[in-house]
Amino acid sequence: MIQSILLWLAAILAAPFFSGLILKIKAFFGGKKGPPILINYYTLIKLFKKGSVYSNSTTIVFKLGPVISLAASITVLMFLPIAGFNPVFSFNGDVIFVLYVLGLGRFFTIAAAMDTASPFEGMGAAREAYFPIICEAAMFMILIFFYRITGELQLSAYFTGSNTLNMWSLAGAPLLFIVISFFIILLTENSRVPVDDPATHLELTMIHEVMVLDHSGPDFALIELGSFCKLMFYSTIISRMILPFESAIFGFPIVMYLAGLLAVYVAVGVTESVTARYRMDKVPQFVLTSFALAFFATIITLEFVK
Amino acid sequence: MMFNPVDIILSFVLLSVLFSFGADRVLTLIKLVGFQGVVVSIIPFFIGDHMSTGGTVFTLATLVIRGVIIPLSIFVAIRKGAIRRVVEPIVGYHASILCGLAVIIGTTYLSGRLDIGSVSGFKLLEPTAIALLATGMFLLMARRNAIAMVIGYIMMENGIYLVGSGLSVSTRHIVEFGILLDVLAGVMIMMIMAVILRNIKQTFDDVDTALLRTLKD
Amino acid sequence: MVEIIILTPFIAGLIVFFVFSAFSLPKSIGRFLLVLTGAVHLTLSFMLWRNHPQAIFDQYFAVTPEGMLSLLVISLLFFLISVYTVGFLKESQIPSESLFTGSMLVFLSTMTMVTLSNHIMVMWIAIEATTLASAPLIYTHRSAASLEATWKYVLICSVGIAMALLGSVLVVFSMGQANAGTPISFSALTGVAKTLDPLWLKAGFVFILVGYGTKMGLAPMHTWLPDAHSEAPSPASALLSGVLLNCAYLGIFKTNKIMVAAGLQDFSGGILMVFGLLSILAAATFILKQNEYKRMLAYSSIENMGIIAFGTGVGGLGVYGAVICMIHHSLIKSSLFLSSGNILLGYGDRLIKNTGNLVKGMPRTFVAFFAGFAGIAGFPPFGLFIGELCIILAAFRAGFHVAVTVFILSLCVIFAGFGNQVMKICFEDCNTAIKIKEKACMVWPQYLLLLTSLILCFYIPDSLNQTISDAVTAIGGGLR
Amino acid sequence: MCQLFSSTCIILLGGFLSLFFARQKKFSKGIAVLFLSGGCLLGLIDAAGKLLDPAGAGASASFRYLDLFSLSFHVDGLAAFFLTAIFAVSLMAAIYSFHYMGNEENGIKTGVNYFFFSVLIAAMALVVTAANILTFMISWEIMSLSSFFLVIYSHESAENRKAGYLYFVFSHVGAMFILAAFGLIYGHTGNFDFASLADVPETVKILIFVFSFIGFGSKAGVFPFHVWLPHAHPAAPSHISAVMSGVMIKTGIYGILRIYAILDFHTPVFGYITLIAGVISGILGVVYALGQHDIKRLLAYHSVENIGIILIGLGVGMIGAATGNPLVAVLGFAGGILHVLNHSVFKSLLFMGAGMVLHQTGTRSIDALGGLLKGMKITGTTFIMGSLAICGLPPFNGFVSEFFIYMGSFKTIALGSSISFSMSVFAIISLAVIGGLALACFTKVVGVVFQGEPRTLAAENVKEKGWAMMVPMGLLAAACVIIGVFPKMFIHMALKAVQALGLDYGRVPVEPFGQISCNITFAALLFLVMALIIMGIRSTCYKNKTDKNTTSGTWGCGFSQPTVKMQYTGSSYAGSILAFFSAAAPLSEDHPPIKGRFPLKTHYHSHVNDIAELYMKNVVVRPVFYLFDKLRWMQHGDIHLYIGYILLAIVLLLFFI
Repeated sequence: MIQSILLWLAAILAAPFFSGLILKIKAFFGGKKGPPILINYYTLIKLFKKGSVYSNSTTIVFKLGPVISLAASITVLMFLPIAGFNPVFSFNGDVIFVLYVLGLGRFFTIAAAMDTASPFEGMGAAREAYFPIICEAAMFMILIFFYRITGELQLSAYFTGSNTLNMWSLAGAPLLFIVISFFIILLTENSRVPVDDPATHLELTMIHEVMVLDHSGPDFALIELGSFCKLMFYSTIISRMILPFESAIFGFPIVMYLAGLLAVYVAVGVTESVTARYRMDKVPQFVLTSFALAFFATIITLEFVK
Repeated sequence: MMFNPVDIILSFVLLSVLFSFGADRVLTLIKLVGFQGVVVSIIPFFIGDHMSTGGTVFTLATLVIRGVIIPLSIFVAIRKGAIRRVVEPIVGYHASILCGLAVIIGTTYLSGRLDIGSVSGFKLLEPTAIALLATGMFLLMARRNAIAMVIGYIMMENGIYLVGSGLSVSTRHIVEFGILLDVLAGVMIMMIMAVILRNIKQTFDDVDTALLRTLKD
Repeated sequence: MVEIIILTPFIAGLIVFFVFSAFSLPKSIGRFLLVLTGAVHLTLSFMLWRNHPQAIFDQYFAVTPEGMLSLLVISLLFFLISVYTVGFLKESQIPSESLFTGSMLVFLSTMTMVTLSNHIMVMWIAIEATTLASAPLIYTHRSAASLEATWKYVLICSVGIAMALLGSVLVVFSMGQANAGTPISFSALTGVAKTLDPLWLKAGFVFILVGYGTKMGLAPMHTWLPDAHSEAPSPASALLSGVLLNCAYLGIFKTNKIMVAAGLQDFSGGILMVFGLLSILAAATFILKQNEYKRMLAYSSIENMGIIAFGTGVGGLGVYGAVICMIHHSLIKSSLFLSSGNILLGYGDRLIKNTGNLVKGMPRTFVAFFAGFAGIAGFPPFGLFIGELCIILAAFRAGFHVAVTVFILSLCVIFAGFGNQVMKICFEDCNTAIKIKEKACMVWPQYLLLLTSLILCFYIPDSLNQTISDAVTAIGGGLR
Repeated sequence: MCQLFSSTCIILLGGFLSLFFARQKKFSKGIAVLFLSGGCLLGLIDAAGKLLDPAGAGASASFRYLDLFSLSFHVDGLAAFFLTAIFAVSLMAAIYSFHYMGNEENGIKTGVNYFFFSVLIAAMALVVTAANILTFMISWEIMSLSSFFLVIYSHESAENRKAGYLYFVFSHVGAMFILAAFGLIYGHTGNFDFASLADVPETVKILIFVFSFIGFGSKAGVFPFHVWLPHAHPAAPSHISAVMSGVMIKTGIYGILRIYAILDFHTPVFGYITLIAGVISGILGVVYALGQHDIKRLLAYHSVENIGIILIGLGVGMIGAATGNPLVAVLGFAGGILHVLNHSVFKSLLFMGAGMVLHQTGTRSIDALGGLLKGMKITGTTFIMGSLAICGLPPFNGFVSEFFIYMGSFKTIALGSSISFSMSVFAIISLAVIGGLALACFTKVVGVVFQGEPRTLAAENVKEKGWAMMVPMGLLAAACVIIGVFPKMFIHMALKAVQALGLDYGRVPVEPFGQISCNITFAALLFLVMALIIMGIRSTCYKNKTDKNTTSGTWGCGFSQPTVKMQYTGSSYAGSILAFFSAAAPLSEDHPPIKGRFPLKTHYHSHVNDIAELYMKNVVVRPVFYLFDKLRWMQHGDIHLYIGYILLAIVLLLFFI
């Protein structure tokens, strides 16, 4: 239990670091030196020190938005087995709860954005409301896949101990598809290229960044932290899926885990560097591919797992 | 009995039926219907063995009404409002006569099949009755002149009378009682018709029922 | 002393007609006489119902349960309608009021005669007499249209009735030599039904059905009905649709009784169901896009007659349903016609598109009209609902699945059409100035009629219930 | 039983009195509200008590009716559950109506409205307790009739009249279908009671189910038969919409369940029918909702969606029952039935909020509003809570029932048969999509109506008033949270209702569900704690920083003078998603293009077409009219042919002798 909580805290604290990694990689591809590796921590601290500017249009919801979104992302981390260790909490069906809590976070992010009466933030909100619909479908498809294999409905049953390895042994080939589709979901949910480009300078083309334009100071810090944690959540899952190996050697899982995380973040960074953002009306097709992959995988399991 | 008076008279009636198919004047129709009325009302005297006094009274009354009153009243009605004399056929005369022949053949066939003759013992009774009915119907459907239609109705009544008096020897008095009332009803209808006809005449200055087609959906 | 109840209105009618037309007395006396006769008739029929007296000419007249039922309905309706008529006559100009009042009374007496007659021929004469007595009512307005309506009514009905006469003769003939001397009363015939010659009985039934069916308004012989109902002044239409049709139905009912007793109910029932469905379909056809509300009500009467015939044909619980439908249809439909009379006087137009916003213009009429619509559409708490329910369930029980499907679907179509028109009349915007003010005597009759139907939907006194079940069981109806 | 009847009588009495004293507006309103709420409270206590006591045996009563029939009533778990929902929502609506019903229009109307309102409540109560065909049909039809009068309450406007007419026709046709189903039952059993139909052949049972499904579905608003619903709910006064959408359409669900129970025939076919109907209504309902500009219409379409979710639950349960898997069966049924209660709570809350908005701003058009949250604290907050609940987000009640349905559907996967597998996949994915779309839809409503800046004068500095309108909203919002966080009691209620379905497993095991409810409670509390902690952190960050906190205009990304016209509207918000579903929801736009050097004023109207409505119009109504128009020549007015008809009839008949 203690161990789990420590891991949980560690994950939260490490989240900004890994996000910083992405910036580094992009800088490398751009042939630049790039910001310091701990840039995100500096930013957070600076923001926490600052005060805030509130628009006259905003209401309590605007202040509630960051809180709820951060709370959502750290709550879901509690149910996630980190490095194959038992999660802090776990019960039958917690996956559904996790997905819906993320939805709750999204609701408040969008509401906060709509609160500012800014046309750009409204645009971003509309996109934020649109693409995750398909993501959720894909997520549940993946869930069905996991359920087909494990017959369980909790994250711990998929990612703790040797469960993941068993999954590979049971249905390796389809699981490959799942990994890919999950990566696509990761890109979408965390608004990375090619779905969204946080680094662009034109608000018209943003999704997540434009929604938080008006947040400032600690509120903005909370939002940033929340998005880091969210990214952490998804990449933890992928890292566990790609490196599910178990061993008695002390620290082996942690190493594996870190390696996986590294791989994921590097992959994200590379994708961001080598691809361009899709046109907005192409994005749904991109996201649908993840659904299609998951669906395909699930259908195949009908053959694998009787 | 070869020379059965009833059958002989009835054959005349059948002939009159044919005529009424071909008749183009209302007056002719009136004469015909009067003749038929007289004939059908005297038929009961020849049917059955004995005749109760009540029956006799009924029959005579019927005779008077059918033979005299009804034709006269129609005649008066025509006189009152100078109503056109032609019957304005919907089906042409020749076709009508053919129809008449068809009707007579059909009725003979029908009565042959039903074999009702055995009941009353007269061959022509049933064919004539049915023929009268059919003719009445025909006039009602194929003549535009209101008077002609009324006459068709009367002819139908004659047919029914013939059926009634022919069929039910056993319970004749009751039937005849009914029939008499029917005749009275017929008279009342005549009166109402006369009123209506006069009003039709006033409203449309014609009794061509083609004018009475405004009420529809 | 049954005959008194027939004679009273007859004499009253003659008095009104001749005396008033002879020396012109004030109209109010005639109106008063009308209401008075209605009241007297009502009381008489109640007495008749309470203690069944013997008729003097008992081979011609007898008190049968089905006749008693329709007699009660008739006298109640006539009384209320006569009350309405007083107000109606005040508002509208009728050429010769004495003729109108007189023939209404004579009409009443003839209908009473129908309900009490037990003899085939007398029944036939009575029904014929209703035609004669009601013809002047239709021709009240003296317009070309009313003239045409009267002409069609008299001619078509007379032809039909002639068929009925032929049918009666055939039924009599079906007795043949076997049982000579039995009086030709329905009761006697029902008694000896088994010995009747089935062929002639069937033939007679067919002719009687078509004949009286013409009068009852069964399709395809219904053609006179919408014209007559729409052209007659509203009280007369209420009488025609509420009572006259029942009288014609009574003839069919009694004949069907003989058929059932003779074990031919499959034949007769089948024919009745076919005619019933045809009538409902015809009504649906013309209600769907009807543009005159009185014609619409007339077609709805055709529909309900079809429902009644259908129920009678189905048998079993259906017969009960049919009788219930008969009672409630009379109550509701007459109230609807009276309300339509108010609408006609208020807006001065028959066309639906020239009426509207009744709820604002004539609120009290609106209540009666809309409640009547709900009732006629078969919504509780009006009794027609029970009747239709019973008929449908019975049809399912008897296994006529196709028939009942057609039945239900056409009921839906009729409801859609009827509802559309009623919504237009009641709520559509309209800026016509209402010509009359709603007097109490022009709305309370409707309220009372509807109230009666509402009460009878939930509570039927046992004695009445006894009468109903007697009438029903007579032709093999009942719960099972 | 007598308590139920007495409460019904009190309610009806209230209606009569308010009609009787209609002239004295205030008094009649007051007395009506008093009696209605009192009666509802009594009934609520009774029904809830029946549900909660473990050994609560069903009560029955029967009266002789017209010497031939009998009116019989029976309250079992199912009935008691629905009674609870009915009385609870009606109670709230009655209180709400006290300030909602204005005094300006004439008192008669108000009196009539209260009269039919009371009749509606009573009729609903009788519908769910009716124990034989006759009783059921009578109360059902009275329910339809009274609700029709409530729909055309404001008949001055043409679309309300159209709504009333549509509703009238649909309810009557639906009733006819129900009657046909009952007719089939009666045809085989021969008695009026809802007896078990052991000897009925199974094909007939399926036919009965299909008929009653269509009939009840048209009341509940299942997809192709929902056409009346989005018209009727906006037309009625808001407290009536709350009752209609909250509980009246649920009587359709009740009917389906009741028929299922009395058919006592567990075939997967029923499950498939129900589930597919549910999926279609769910997805299309929310898609159409997304496209609406009228807030009450939008909520009405959400009723279609939630009915879909309920049906998915019931379908899963039926499949489970058919495959003899009690856990799946109970999960599905319990989820569906619990969602009935949940939906009635949050949907009535939302309608009341919309009613408050309508009452204060006078407009229902979403794009005309904005920034109402500043003026309407309570309304806005409760409305947002309701929105979270209807999106099925924790820690609100919508999540609980959806969680059950999810669990049931996932367990269905394990049943093995490939068709049930595909069904469950269908159910799960559609539930996910519905959730996402609902979230999009309600972020739109909340964002455009309650947040941002007022778009028109109507929405500027609006205040909320009328305690009688706010108290029910507060209570309902509280109920949303309570059910969402402590669902144990309510789950037990639902299980009690499931037991009444007679899924021959004897007593339904309560233990696993107790575990589930504990988990939900735990998770919800956990999240709340987290939120509180972070809020604490936030406030510490802001401590003694008040000087640094400033307010200014929204950052316009370079625009120095942003105007309210530049805000994102609801139409544009939903546009891209609707484009994705354009096959099912064709969008018809009216937008004259801008041309010329000095373009004139232009406008943009968009309208999402309901394909069911188009289909009804083109495939059902038109052909019927065509057919009957063709038959109209029959009445041509020519007397000769009329006489010909008579002859024809006779001749034809003579052939059959």
